This record gives sequence, structure tokens and C-alpha cells, in this order.
Amino acid sequence: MTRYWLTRETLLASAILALILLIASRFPGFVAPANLANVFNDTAPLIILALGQMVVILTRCIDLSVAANLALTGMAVAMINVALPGLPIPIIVAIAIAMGAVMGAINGLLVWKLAIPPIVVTLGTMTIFRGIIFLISDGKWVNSHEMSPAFTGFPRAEFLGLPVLSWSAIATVVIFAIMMSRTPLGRSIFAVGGNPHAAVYTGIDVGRTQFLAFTISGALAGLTGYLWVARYAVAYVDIAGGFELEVVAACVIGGISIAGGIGSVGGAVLGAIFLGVVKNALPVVNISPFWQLAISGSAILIAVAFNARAGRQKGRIILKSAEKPTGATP
Amino acid sequence: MTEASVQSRHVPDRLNSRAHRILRSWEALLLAVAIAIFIVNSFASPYFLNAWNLSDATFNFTEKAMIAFAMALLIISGEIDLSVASIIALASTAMGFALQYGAGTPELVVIGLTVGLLCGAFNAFFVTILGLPSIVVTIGTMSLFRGISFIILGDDAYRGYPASFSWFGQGYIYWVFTVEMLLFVIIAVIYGVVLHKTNFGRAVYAIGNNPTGALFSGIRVQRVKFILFLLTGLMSGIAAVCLTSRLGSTRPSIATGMELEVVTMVVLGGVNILGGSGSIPGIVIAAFVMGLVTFGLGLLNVPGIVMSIFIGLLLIGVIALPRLWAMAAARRAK
Amino acid sequence: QDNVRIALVVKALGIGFFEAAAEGAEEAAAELGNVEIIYTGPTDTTAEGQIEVINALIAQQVDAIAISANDTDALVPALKRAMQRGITVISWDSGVASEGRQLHLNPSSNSLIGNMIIKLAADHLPQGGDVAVLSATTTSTNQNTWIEEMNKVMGDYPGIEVVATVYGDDLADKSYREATGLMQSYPDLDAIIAPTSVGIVAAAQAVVDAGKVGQVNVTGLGLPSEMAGAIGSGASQSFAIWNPIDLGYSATMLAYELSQNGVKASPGAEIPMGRMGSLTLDDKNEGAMADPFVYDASNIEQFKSIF
Amino acid sequence: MTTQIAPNAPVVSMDMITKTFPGVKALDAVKLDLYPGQVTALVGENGAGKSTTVKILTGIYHPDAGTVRIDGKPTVFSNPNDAVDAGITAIHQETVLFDELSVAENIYIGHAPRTRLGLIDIAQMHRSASTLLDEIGAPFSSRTPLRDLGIANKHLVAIARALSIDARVVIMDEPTAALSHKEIEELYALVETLKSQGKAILFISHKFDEIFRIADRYTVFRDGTFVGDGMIAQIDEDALVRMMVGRAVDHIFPQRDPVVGENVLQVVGYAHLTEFADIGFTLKRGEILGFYGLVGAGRSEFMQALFGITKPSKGVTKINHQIRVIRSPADAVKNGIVYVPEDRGKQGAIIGLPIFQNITLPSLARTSRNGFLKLAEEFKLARAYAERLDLRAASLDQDVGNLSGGNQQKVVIAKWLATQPQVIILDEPTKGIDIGSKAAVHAFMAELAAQGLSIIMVSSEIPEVIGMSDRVIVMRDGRIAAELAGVDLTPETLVRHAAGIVTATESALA
Ligand SMILES: Nc1ncnc2c1ncn2[C@@H]1O[C@H](COP(=O)(O)OP(=O)(O)OP(=O)(O)O)[C@@H](O)[C@H]1O
Ligand SMILES: Nc1ncnc2c1ncn2[C@@H]1O[C@H](COP(=O)(O)OP(=O)(O)OP(=O)(O)O)[C@@H](O)[C@H]1O
Ligand SMILES: [Mg+2]
Ligand SMILES: [Mg+2]
Repeated sequence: MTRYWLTRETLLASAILALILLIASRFPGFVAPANLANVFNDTAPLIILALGQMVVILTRCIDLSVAANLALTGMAVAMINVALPGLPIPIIVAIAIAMGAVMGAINGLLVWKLAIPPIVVTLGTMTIFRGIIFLISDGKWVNSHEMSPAFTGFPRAEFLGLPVLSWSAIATVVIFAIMMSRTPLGRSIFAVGGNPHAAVYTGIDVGRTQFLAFTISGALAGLTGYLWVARYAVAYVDIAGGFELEVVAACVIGGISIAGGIGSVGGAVLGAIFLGVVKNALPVVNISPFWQLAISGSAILIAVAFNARAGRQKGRIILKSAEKPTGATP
Repeated sequence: MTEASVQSRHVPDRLNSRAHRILRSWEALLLAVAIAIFIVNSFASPYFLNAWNLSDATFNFTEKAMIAFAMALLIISGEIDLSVASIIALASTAMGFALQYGAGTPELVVIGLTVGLLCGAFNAFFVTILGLPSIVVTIGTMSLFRGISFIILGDDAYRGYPASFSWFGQGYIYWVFTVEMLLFVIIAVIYGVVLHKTNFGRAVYAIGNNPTGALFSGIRVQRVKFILFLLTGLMSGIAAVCLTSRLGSTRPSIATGMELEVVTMVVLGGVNILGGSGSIPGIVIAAFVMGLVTFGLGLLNVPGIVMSIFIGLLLIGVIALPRLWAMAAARRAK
Repeated sequence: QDNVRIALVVKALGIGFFEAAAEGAEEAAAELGNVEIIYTGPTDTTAEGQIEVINALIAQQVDAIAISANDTDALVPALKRAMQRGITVISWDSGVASEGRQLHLNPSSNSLIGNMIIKLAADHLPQGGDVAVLSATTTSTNQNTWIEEMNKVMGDYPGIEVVATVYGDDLADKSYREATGLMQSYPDLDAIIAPTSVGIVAAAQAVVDAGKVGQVNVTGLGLPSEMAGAIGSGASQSFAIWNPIDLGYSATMLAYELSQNGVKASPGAEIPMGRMGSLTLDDKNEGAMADPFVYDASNIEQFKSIF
Repeated sequence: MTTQIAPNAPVVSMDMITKTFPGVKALDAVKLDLYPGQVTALVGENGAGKSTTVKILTGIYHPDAGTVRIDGKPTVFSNPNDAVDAGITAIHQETVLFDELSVAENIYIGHAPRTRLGLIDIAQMHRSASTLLDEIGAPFSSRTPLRDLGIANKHLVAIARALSIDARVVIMDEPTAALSHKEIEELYALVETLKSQGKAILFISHKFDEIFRIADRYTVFRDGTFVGDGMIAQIDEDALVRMMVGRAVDHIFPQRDPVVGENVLQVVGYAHLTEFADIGFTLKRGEILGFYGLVGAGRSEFMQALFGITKPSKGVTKINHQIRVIRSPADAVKNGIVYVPEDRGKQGAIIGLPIFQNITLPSLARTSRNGFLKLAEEFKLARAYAERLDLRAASLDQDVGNLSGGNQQKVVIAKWLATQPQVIILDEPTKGIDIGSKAAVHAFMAELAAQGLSIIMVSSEIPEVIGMSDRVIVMRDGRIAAELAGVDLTPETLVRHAAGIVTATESALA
């Protein structure tokens, strides 16, 4: 949209590129296309969830329940698969998305209708969703041999050389790129976060937009729930424990402002990829995996400090000489 | 103006009596909940009403509550610190590290508290000097602090703390009263006084209600916030001493997930997560409520995760129910 | 006369291995007659979670606690308090430091397991080769001990080299990722040894997904019911495990003996454990239940429906 | 001019509209009719309910009672989109735009052109936006991010947005407040075009010359009630003002003696990167120094810099001839400079805290001992100043949020007087205050000055500026445009310097 976005994203992209090149200089195997595809595939769930989280953060909310939502949906579809092994995968996917969306909608309703702060709502639903998994599963695992081959096979089925899991992420990115830039909903999401007061004047219902954002985030968490459980071929209470923070971290690194209104699809995707590359590179470069936590923590701090600097308001523009020179109307 | 001053009327100091204000408060509601839980628990399990058991139960909340007091002030001022559990990990790791070089109990305590303070200062630097949002900064330091523990300790553990060190987390002052309980009471009183009886506490409320207005009123907003982050770090350091002493060992995964329980306690205690209101008595009662719920359910051997459903419902319920009630009342009035 | 209440505390609820152990405990309880089993544990594998559970058990004044620990040291103070209040404490499967329990029941002797896991890998690598270890968490006592024991006997297997040890934290996704990482970092890897039932399944899945069935053999310790698929696909040639039902049964029996029959745990003591014979304690008050048992294509069908 | 068209039936007619906010009856059974091809001026003092009327007509607020008729049919707007669908568009008083979106997106948010797939047609949107911007003579591209524009240009975007909706009714709530002379002329031309297209226009302005120049009809509100309406041609300025204020305006500003005190405050070379430059002046003991300028001239920004808030800014402050470094409001207060901000809700009062705590906030050091609060002292101090300012409140323990705007203002002033300052800066001290309290505030200012307090008064109201100030500094685009006193201090000179017209003849020649 503006040169600012470009700089922020190009910078992150260059950082990722530099990182990859650095690794490649010592371990050329890392940049083999097959391995890069692997890294991407591994990062796909994070990309999908980060996009959902981005929408929520843009509307000045936060969704801490995504990982719990993912786990609950994953467990539910796994149990459905065990009970009804013949159920076709498209129906399973539809159930997962719908379940996730319903959970997201519950968050959204509490925020919209009862005006409870999002962080409180999703902190609460996070623990509730996790607890429900325990209740429905009785704490038991659903293991790979109990799942049908079609169920576990779908995300890894290859199509044009990439597994369906990767394609799901690509499709989500494309849909989001279009939604955020070319649909009224996308623009309202930016507007609501950027200036909720003004949004009301333009006929945008702030609460409703936040509700939709939570629902979208929930639906994506549901989808990821199925993909996750099918890919790792196991479902249990704790899957993706703490993943919500990684998702938020991806958004923050990608330059999504926690204060709402500022961010881009490209940023969120790059933020997720950055974390994915770091995570996959550590074992390869022989850095103890114990470094990973500290590295992603530092990345978050550097990213916010950098983004805040780039976006810092220099004050109101009153002096005529300070107004940005702008091109004449074409 | 002269005529105006002639007409000027007497404005009373207060309208409602103290008793009236206390009875209608959140704390009163919460206290009722706590008492109800206490009664239900005593009927549900024959083991509940036992001094030693109740004493053991306090370990479920004392360390969290120590942090919760400082966190309450931070949240009232409109900020948050999600890195507290990681500060515990780093402080504990530092103590264990010092232990390898022969540090004794006093040195260990000093190191734990100092690391806590340093971590608090680190957070405060990003939030107050660079002006970054605290939720993001502390999500970052949450990974960073614990990450450093992992780098130092890897898959190892520090053990062999001196016997005198175990006093903090395992010692008793008198009969069933533990050292941690004493610390809890002292810290509660100090924070109660600071928040409710000092100029500093007043500034915290003013900042939380309207940071711009507070700044325009001559309050040194950033300085107050800096101190609040320091205090939160210090409390995490104290909690690290207690927890390390109680466990008798340090691993980098210590206190995982505790930050969310602390925040839950603070919100349950009636602190507005958006800042501006809340009280220390509220936190004290909320600590007991959470301790009683988990202990009561534990006695019935209910798995921890099912307890967390109760806590989650409590968290949303205590905020949602009054609002639903008000909405229903408004509808009926129409 | 009240029932004797024995608490079987596990690392986390919901893990197949421990569910099977609970079955064995119930079997022992039925045999003993007046025993009530409290099967409990935290929902994630943390020491703090286990401490809260232990506190609740102390409060209920159970007669005995038999625990598989998430942390060797951190549980000691809590368990010490339990013993002070007159509760019998033993550890099984994953141990507690000696001052925190009366005895420890190893499923098998650590040296036997250490030898077994490397032998399983070596048996299929007559020419030698590179193997990697995928362990559970960095803090898991028993995995660490087994790996130590394994390293001691490496001299007996010339040509076999352990190129890396990674940790999957007993999380399926992390283990999977670590296994994938191993295959990328060591393209010539011949075997992955996963001495943990979560890791071995994830590693087998990773091998299948990487298309390396036949090149990389996954072995270690796993449950037949969970590993049936991996044996079927060929990702795993063989693996070993002791019988968790027997383990739960023995732990219960031992706890009962100590708490009700006045048996004292001291070095050299022989303590009866029902149908499993008796346990001989070493100088650290530890004892081994039995040899691990090897499962492969020939017997997996028979066992996969049992545990 | 097309004023000759016979007034046919009104397009929009509001009848018996009532709207209550907690504690304020903003509108009480008012009526308003808008006719096609005519400009109706809505006049009334601050707080008369003009903007509230606009918000009801655009579906932002819902009236408590009364009917809005469109073409005679009663209509209910449940949200702003309904109003747009009914053909009503508005330029609101406050800029309601989005800094993070481009100019074109701001213009079209909510009604962007779509492609066949239902997606926003970006190319088409920019084409239409450019055409619109050309029409109103906006000197920037439709692709510019809004945040890069200054206030006047933002206002042009708001105007373009209103015009982008093909409406039958166009509402303009003080559209010229932030515009330059040239831009205002362009706006007038635009209004003529809209009229000739048969659109009904509601024009809200405080400037009488403007009203008499472009309006055909007028409607007057006072304190939320309807006072009267009619044709502009049949009324003169004095009569209109009388209707507006409810009495002849002979608001007598307090009589004051000329100032003879020594210099208290001296400001030299204050500057900021984007907000202001080259500000310097002196202030004497007991003097009232007026600051006049158009909205957005940077007066508040400068005052906030002086008060230690805006950073980084450079400049030297001398108090009683000694250089003082003021890096924060706390420093300013310590040095006896205090600031009563314009934005009362956000910067002035601390909503959520009781009155007495608001008043004692900057004086806590005096009411406490060793940092511990002493409530009795606080109440004593608060009561002293509350009574001195004749605060109307139920109790000192009441939340300031429940007070009326005027009483909130008194709390803020009380808060500062309690610190016993040397210099008090009042930013729009009577904005949103009813006419009765206004006189009281003016009298009080005179009293303070007579007691030796030096006052800087920022005001956009010409009578207030002229009536109260000993001297006036006019600001334009962040710089001092003129310093006026004595005979030079006339409405004409103020307006000319504020708008940047150097002399009347020069502008006529240009
Ligand atoms: N959202 C609101 N909440 C409470 N009171 C309000 C609100 N909006 C307006 N008011 C009050 O309603 C009255 C009318 O305000 P309104 O903005 O309509 O005045 P106005 O005539 O537009 O004044 P101005 O000329 O200053 O723009 C004022 O007393 C104002 O304080
Ligand atoms: N660049 C800008 N972008 C958006 N809004 C602006 C801008 N500049 C000014 N405004 C708006 O105009 C109003 C007054 O602006 P400002 O305070 O800068 O002017 P001022 O010279 O102090 O005049 P006044 O005191 O009359 O408001 C404010 O309500 C503000 O929201
Ligand atoms: Mg108005
Ligand atoms: Mg201003």
C-alpha cells in the first residue's frame, strides 16, 4: 500500500534470506529445494494460524485460545474418525472448520455483546477448551493406527510436488491477500483497528467486525487442528501447548501492531517463516535446540523495537514545510 | 466571580458511608464466593478441615499471589508483565549457577532478588524508555529469559541447595504456619499500604485511568511504570527463592505457565485488565478462592485440567454474569 | 475396616503406557482384596503438577504413593513430607532421588535396557552404521540413565556410531520434527533409537513421511498397540518393552507390602510382589522387575490388542 | 444565484426530535427542514445540539423521540448505512478518517466500486477518487497515505468522501474551520454547484459572514431547543444573534487595569520538527496574553511543548529572568507553569477518579506526610478550591466523569490553582461551556490576573480574544504571524493574520 510497508517487509524478507544464506554457507544441504519445501511444510500450520491471529490483532483484540481451539478440534475430528472411519475427508475438514469457527464465534460474542476484554475472554476459553479435550477424550490419546489411512494421508498427499498441508497454507495466504486488500470486510478490519471511533461514522459496526475476526481466526484454528492431528498422526490433550504465543510472536515479528490497524498479510507470513526457518535450522547448524527459545525471544524484541521506530509518530504535521511532498493528482 | 463566591454551596465530602461502599464492592462478592467454596469443600471431603492439610494447600497459591500483588499494580497502571514465570526460571538458574561456586544461603537470596530486579529493569527499559507495548515486550522476554536458562542449564539441573536454604519454601514459623504464608501476609500488607495509602498508589490509579491526563497533571508516568516493572521483577525473584527452596532443585522448565495463573488471579481479584481499578484485598481473596478450588478438587482427585475449566469459567463468569444481569434488567425496564 | 488406599501417580494422565500400568494395579488390588487404587497425575509432564497431586494425596492420608516421577529432585521435599506423615512412598518406572522414597522399582535393569536398545539397532546393521537417539525430555531420569548405560557398552558394537542425541520432550510434534531433522542433518543415518513410547511412534511416522522406510530403522522402547502400524509399514524392524501391566501390578504389590506388612526396604532385602516373584534391592534401594521383551513382525499381532 | 426557486416540499424534515445523554438533554423536541436546491444554515452556540442533529440524520445516534421524514415518509436509520441509502451524506465536525489507509480508500470505505467478482475495483476507485479530488482542487494524489497529510488536506478528503456518495442531502458541519482562504472559496463554488444540482444542503458554521453569503434559509437552536427558522433574506445579523443567544449580546468583558508588572516568563526560539517554529514572546505579571489562530494552527502543540510534554522541541524558557529547563510537566509545575488543556476528557480530568483526588493530584506532596496520604488534608484542599470555583457536585467523592463539561473544566482549573502557580495556560477555556458559566470564567480570569497571576489564553473565539487579552499573538501554520495590541487589535486584523491575507488590497489583487 505504501512505501513503509514495503520497507518493513523487504527488510524482514532480507533478514530471512540472509539467515538462509548463512546456514547454507555451512550446510549447503539446507537450501536444497526439497529441504526448503520441507521447512515450508513444517511452518504451514504457523502461517495459517498467524493469518487468523493477524486479523484479530488488527481489530485491537488478541486471541490466546487458538492453540486450545486447534487441539480441541483436532481431538474431536480424530475421535470422529475413529468412530466413523468411512466418513469422507472433505466432511471431516468441513466439520473441523465449522467447529473452530463456532469456538471463535463464542470468543467473538463475549467480546462483542458483553464487552469483556479479549485477553480475559480468550484466557478463559483457552483453559476451558483444553479442559473439554480432557473430558471428551478421558485423557486418552488417539494414536496413528486408530486413524484411517485417508485421514492421516490427506495432509501429506502430494500435489505438484508439494503436500496438501503446504497447499493449504498457500491457499490461505492467497485468500487472505485478496480478502484484506480487495474486500470490504478486509478494509473494515483495518479501519476498526486504525480508528474505531471513525469506523462508527462510516457505518462499520466495530463489535461485529471483531466478532467476525474471532470467527475467522477460530475457523483457521479448526482447519489447522485437523491438519495437525492428521500430520503428526496423534491427538492428545496437550498438542500444540503454548503454540498461541508462537503465533502471536510470528505476528509481532511480522510487524503487526498490537495496538491494531497496522499490519499486512505479507508481514504475518514472513514472521511465521522466520520462526519456521530458525526452528528448522537449529538442529542442522548444530546449535543446541536449547537456544531456540532465546533466539525467538530476541527476535520479537528486535522486531517490535524496529517496527515501533519505523512507525513512530513524529507529531502532527502543521508546518507547511513538513508536509510530505506528494505527487500531483494524475 | 464575586457574586459566584457568595452563592457557592457546601459540597459534602462523601455521600455513601464506608460500610455501604464495602458491602457493595467486588471484594464482598468474592468473599461470599470464597466462603461458599470453603463450606462446599468441607462437606465434599472429610479431609478438608484439617490444619495441616489447609496449610499444605496454601502452597498452591502463596508464590503466585506474591507476584500477583505486584502484577495487580502493574495492570492497574495499564501495563502487563507476562514474563514473570520466566523471570523465576532465570533467577532460579542464576541461584543454581552461584551454588556451583559455593554461594551460601544469604548470597543465593541476594542473587535471586537481584536477577529478578534486573529482569524487571530490562522489561521496564523497553516499555518506558523505548515506549513499546508491554504485552509484546514481555511475550518476547518471556521466551528470552527462559531461553537463557535453557542455554545455561540445557538438560541439566542444579541440585544440592544448602539445608538452610530450604527454610524459605519448606520451613514453618510456628505450628502449621509456613514461612511462605508469613511472606504472603507481609507482602500483602505492604502492597495494600502502598496502593491504597500512599501518593505512589494514587499515581498508579491516575495513570491507569488516564495516562495522558496523569502526565498532564505533572505525574512522572514513565518513572512510576519503571518502578512497577522493577517491583514485579523483585516479586518474581522472591517467588523464585521460595519455589527453588520448595523444589530443592532448579530446572529451566520451572514455573512453566505460571504467568497465566497470576494474571487470572489478578483479574479474578477484580482488577480491570484495561487498567484503572482494583484492590489488594481483592487479590488476597482471589488467591484463596483459587487455592481453595484447586485444593478442594484435588482432594476429590479431579485432574488439574478439569480444575482449570472451573477457573476459566470463574474468570469469564464473574465478569459476564453482572453484565448479563444488567442487560436483562435494562430489557425488563423497557 | 477401611480399604487400603494406594495412589498410583503417573507422569501425565492419558498416556497408553500408564493406562496399562493402572490396569495392572487394579489387578493387584483385586488380588489383595481390601485395596483401593487412586490412579492420578497431572495433565502435563511437570514436577509442579505432580507436587500439587502429592499434596492432595497427603491431605487424603492415603496409605501409599507409588510414583513415576517427572523430576528426580524437585519431588523430593513433597515426598519427604508424605513419608513424615506416615505414608509409604515408592517410585517406579521413572525414579526419585533416594531420600524421597523408600525404594525404586526399575522396570528392568538399566544396564539390560541400555544394552537392549543398542543391540536392537545393531542387529539390523551387520556392517555397522550411524545411529541417533531420540529421547524424551532432557530431564527424564530413566531415559538419561538408559542412554548412559548404552554408552557404556558401545565398545561391544564396533562400527556402530551414535551421531546425535535429540529430545522430543515426549511431544508428538516435537519428536516428529526432531526425527525429521535428524534425517536431514545425517543423510546416511541408519537407525533411530527412541527409548520412549511417544518418540518411537513419531519417529516411525517421520521415517514413513520422509520415504526412508528400509533405509532408516526405528527402534527403541514402544507399546505394541501403538507400534503395530510401524512394524507393518517396515519403518520399525523390532522394538522392546517390558510389560506395563506387570509394572503397575508389581508397584502396587510392593507398596502394599511396605505399608501393610511391615516390610522394610533396605539394601539386599527381597520383597515379594505376587505373581512377579520378588524384588531384590541393591545398595541404592533399587531393584529390577524383569527383562525387556522384544516385539517384531512375528509376535506383534498377538500383543497389539493387549497393551 | 438560484435562491429564487420556490421552496417545494422538504426532502428531509425532522420533527419533535429529542436526544438525551446521561446528564444532558442535547436535543429537546427540535424541528428542522431541508429543501432541495437550498442551503439551510443551522446556527447555535457551542453545545446547542447542532452536531447531535447531524449524527441523528446520519444514523450514528438514534433519537429518543420524534420522527425523521424523508420525502414525507417517516424513516428510521438503524445505522449509518441506512442514511447513506436514503441519500444523506455528511462532512462531520471531527475528522473521521483512517490514517493507515490511502486517500482513495478513505473516500470510498463502505461503498467502494466492485468488480464482477464482488471484489473492490482498485483501479476504478483511484480513477473516481482522482476525479473528485480534482473537482475540489485538492493538491495531492489519491494514492497518498492519509497520515502524510496535514489537517486542511485531511478536511478536503472528508469533503471528497461526502461527495463520493451520490446524495440528495449534503451536510457540512463547520467545513471551513480548518481551511485557508482559497480553499474556502473553492468550497463555496462547490456548494453552488451542489445547489444547482438540486441537492439540499445543511450548513453549520459559527461565521456569520459565511452564513449570510451562501445560505438561503436558517434554523436556530439554543441549548437543545428549537428557537426559530426562516429565510436568510428576511433577517439581519443582529436579530439572528439575538435568537441564538436568547438576549441581546452585550456580554460585558470584565473591566481591567493596564498591566505594569515585570516580566515573569520569557520564551525564546521554540521550535519542533513538524509542529511549530520560531516562537518567542514575553509575559508580564498579571497580564493576559491571548493566542489566536485557526483550528490546527499549532497553538495547543506549542503550549504543550512549553509545558514539557511535546518532545523533542528546542527553545529557551526563562522564568523570572532565570533559565529553567522543562523536560516534563512535573518540571513545569515545579516552576510554576500550569496548563489547562483543550481536550478535557483526555488530557484534563481523570475520569474514573473522584473529584477530590483529581484536584489534589498535582499537590499531593502538600497534602501528604512522607508519601503517605492524608485524606482529611486532601478533602480540605479540594473543598477550598471547589467552593472558590463554585463547583456544582453532589459530593467531592463523586467520579468527575459524572459532571457536566463546565464543571469538569472547573475541576481541572481547581487542580491547577491548588498548586499556586505563576503562569496558567488556558487552552480554549470556555469551549463547550454555557454562556452563563462563560461570563463567570471570564470574571474569574480577570480576578486571577488582578491577583498577579499571568495568564496565557488560547482561544478561537474572536470576541473572547479581544475582550479578555491585553495582547494577542496570532499563529498560522505553526508560526507567529503577528503580535497585536491596542488599536491594532480588531476582528479584521486577527482574521487576516490568521488566514494569511496580508492586506485586504493585496488579496483583492491576487
Ligand atoms: N456522546 C455524548 N455523550 C454525552 N454528551 C454529549 C455527547 N455528544 C454530545 N453531548 C452533549 O450534547 C450537547 C450538544 O452537543 P453538540 O455536539 O451537538 O453541540 P454543537 O451544537 O455541535 O456544538 P459545537 O458548536 O461546539 O460543535 C452538549 O452539551 C454536549 O456536551
Ligand atoms: N494533522 C491533523 N490531523 C488530524 N486532525 C487534526 C490535525 N491537526 C489538527 N487536527 C484536529 O483539529 C483540532 C484542533 O487542532 P489543534 O489542537 O492542532 O489546533 P490549535 O491550533 O491548537 O487550535 P485549537 O486550539 O483551536 O484546536 C483537534 O481536534 C484535532 O483533532
Ligand atoms: Mg458541533
Ligand atoms: Mg488546540
